[in-house]
Amino acid sequence: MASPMRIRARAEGAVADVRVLMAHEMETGQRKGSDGKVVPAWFIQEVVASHNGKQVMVAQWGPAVSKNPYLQFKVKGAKAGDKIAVTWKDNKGESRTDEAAVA
Amino acid sequence: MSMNRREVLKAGGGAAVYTALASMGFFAANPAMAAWNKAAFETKSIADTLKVLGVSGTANSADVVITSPDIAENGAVVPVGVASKIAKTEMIAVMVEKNPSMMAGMYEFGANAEADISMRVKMGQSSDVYALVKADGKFYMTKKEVKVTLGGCGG
Amino acid sequence: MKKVFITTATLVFLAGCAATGTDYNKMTQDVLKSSFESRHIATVDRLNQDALQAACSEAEMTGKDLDPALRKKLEAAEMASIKYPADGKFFGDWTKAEKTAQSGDGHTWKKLKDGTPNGGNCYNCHQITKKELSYGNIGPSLYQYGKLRGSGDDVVKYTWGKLYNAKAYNACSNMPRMGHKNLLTEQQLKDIMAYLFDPNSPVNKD
Amino acid sequence: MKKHFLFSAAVALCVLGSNAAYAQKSASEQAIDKYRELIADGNPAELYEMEGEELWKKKAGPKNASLEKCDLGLGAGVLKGAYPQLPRYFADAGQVQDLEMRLVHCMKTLQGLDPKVANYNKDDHKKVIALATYVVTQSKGMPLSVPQGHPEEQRMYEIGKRAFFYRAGPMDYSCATCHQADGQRIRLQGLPNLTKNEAAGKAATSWPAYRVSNSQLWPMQQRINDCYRLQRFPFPKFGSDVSVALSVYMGVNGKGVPSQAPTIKR
Repeated sequence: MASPMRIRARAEGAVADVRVLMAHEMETGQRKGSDGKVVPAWFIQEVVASHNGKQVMVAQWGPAVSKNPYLQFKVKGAKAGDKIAVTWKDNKGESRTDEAAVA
Repeated sequence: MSMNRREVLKAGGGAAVYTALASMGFFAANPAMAAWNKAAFETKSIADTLKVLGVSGTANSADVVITSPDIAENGAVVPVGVASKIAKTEMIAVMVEKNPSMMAGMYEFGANAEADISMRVKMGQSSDVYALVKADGKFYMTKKEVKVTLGGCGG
Repeated sequence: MKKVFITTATLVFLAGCAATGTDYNKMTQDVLKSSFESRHIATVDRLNQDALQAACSEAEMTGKDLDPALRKKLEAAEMASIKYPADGKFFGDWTKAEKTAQSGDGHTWKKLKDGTPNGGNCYNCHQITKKELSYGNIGPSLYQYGKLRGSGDDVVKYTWGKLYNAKAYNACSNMPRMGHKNLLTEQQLKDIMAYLFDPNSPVNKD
Repeated sequence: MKKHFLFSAAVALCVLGSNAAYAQKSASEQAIDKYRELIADGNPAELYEMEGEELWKKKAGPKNASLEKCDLGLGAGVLKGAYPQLPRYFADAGQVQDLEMRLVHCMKTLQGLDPKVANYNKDDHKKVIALATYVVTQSKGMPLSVPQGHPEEQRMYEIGKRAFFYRAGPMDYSCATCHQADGQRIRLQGLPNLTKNEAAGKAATSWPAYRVSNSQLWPMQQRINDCYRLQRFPFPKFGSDVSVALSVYMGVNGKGVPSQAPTIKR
């Protein structure tokens, strides 16, 4: 099962700054393992962010995103206590959703 | 805890956004299929990528800013931020010219998001990093060189 | 501020000396023996110091210079170890040297893939070419080595000796004894010599 | 608290002011500093910290117990301030233990587990790293104060100092080869002078650190282990006395420096 994300959201005036850390291998599919075989590609392809249930951003990622991805984005009009939710889905169909309150 | 994509879309009331995005050509038209734009992640040159995304021409803009180090100590983690001050920015794409899969990420923004993201990408070698921005139907592009060095000891 | 640091360091050393130093040395030996295990070619006998390693460890820990007579003796022994090329040719192929200079492979816990040569670790400590920005500074810059020094017989012979066994010239040098300890092959040393002296190599040309 | 921060700021200024190498930083070094600044936020170590908290609080093992009663030196279950006072002598174990060893000790005694920690960054060792990350996070900013009251602690310091300067192996390297002078680098990697207070303290409290070069979180023992690999020494076993002795040496040299771990590094 996928590990939880770390989401920190902080209101700075009228905008909330959101920083997300995700636990994921992000295998490119081009690397050889210790057994000499190519490690199959395994990476997050989509990230969806929402604010109080309303989508604010949808991202598509390729295998070039670093392992244990870090993402920062900004949400307009988000106040302290508002809910920021992030969902990722990888190329194996696995997904994970976590939520945090704006501080 | 984990939800599949469709549930999220339902829960978030995002179906309309999704359809809108699909019509923009960034997602596959068939919602039953993965929305991931495979073709855009398989291109081998900037020109090809623009073609796949249906971009006919781009303008330069000082309002698109790439934040990244001039030298990355390690290619496995290169911080790249892109911010667009152009009004009605709908999309930012981050590309690393010399990567085997040059498209690193594409971000679509709703009206309640600022066009300002940061991410971390892998870079196999020193390369130009491109930011492609779509705002009010027009495309803008800018680039910045990032040198990748070998960091520390051998062994 | 600097002064404060020096004082602290001195006190630390004095405290160490005041205690029964020999006992601690013995204890250290015992701790080292119980702490390590052999892996591949890096076997536990590597923990055994030769006379030079022991003398330099002691000098560095106490902050006292080597006794001049001991230094002379140690350096003479190292000098005697230097083997000059049997065919009298000091210079190999400079185009092969960059790879050796970049690489830090070898001599450790894992077997290298067949055909992978040991690396020289040169850039870890030295600036060598203008192009490689990622270089260390523990050793002096070698950029424009031949251009600055010429290629007279003396400097060529000295440079070979320095690569082969740097301790012959400075007993407690930080530089490994590349030839004497079989860290690099004679051919690799020759290639590096060419790199340092050839006017067309990036060391001198760029 | 305020006073404390003012003091560290003053120390930092003095160090910068007296360090000639700083003024001479090349464009490359400055660019690398910028890189480090950019990656400093969003340290994936935080993911391990969350995992470590779960492992700390979750009942496990034949004894079906959590680690919440683990005594890290300040009493059962006391986390805050424990890490900057490690390694220390533990009477119940009869030896000086660092954080990683102590966690294994608690897993054995409290939970009845026999964690397999011989393979660094694999199997159970990963759990130890997650736990260590959780523990160190509770002491961020607290001054390093490795105890020297017990004779065993003093003995480990003396052995650590000798091990630090011990040259051996085919390359004649000791720890001191890289870490006894100011302003030295391997490639572009700055090498802390571990004989000096500020640098030793920072180094002693930097681990676990997330290494971007291999996407692994490394605890102190693994850092020391890799130094020995590069020195071309044989392999230091998990929980080896040499590792603990070097940690004590660094920790005592770095007295008073605020704890930084977990950090992110090249």
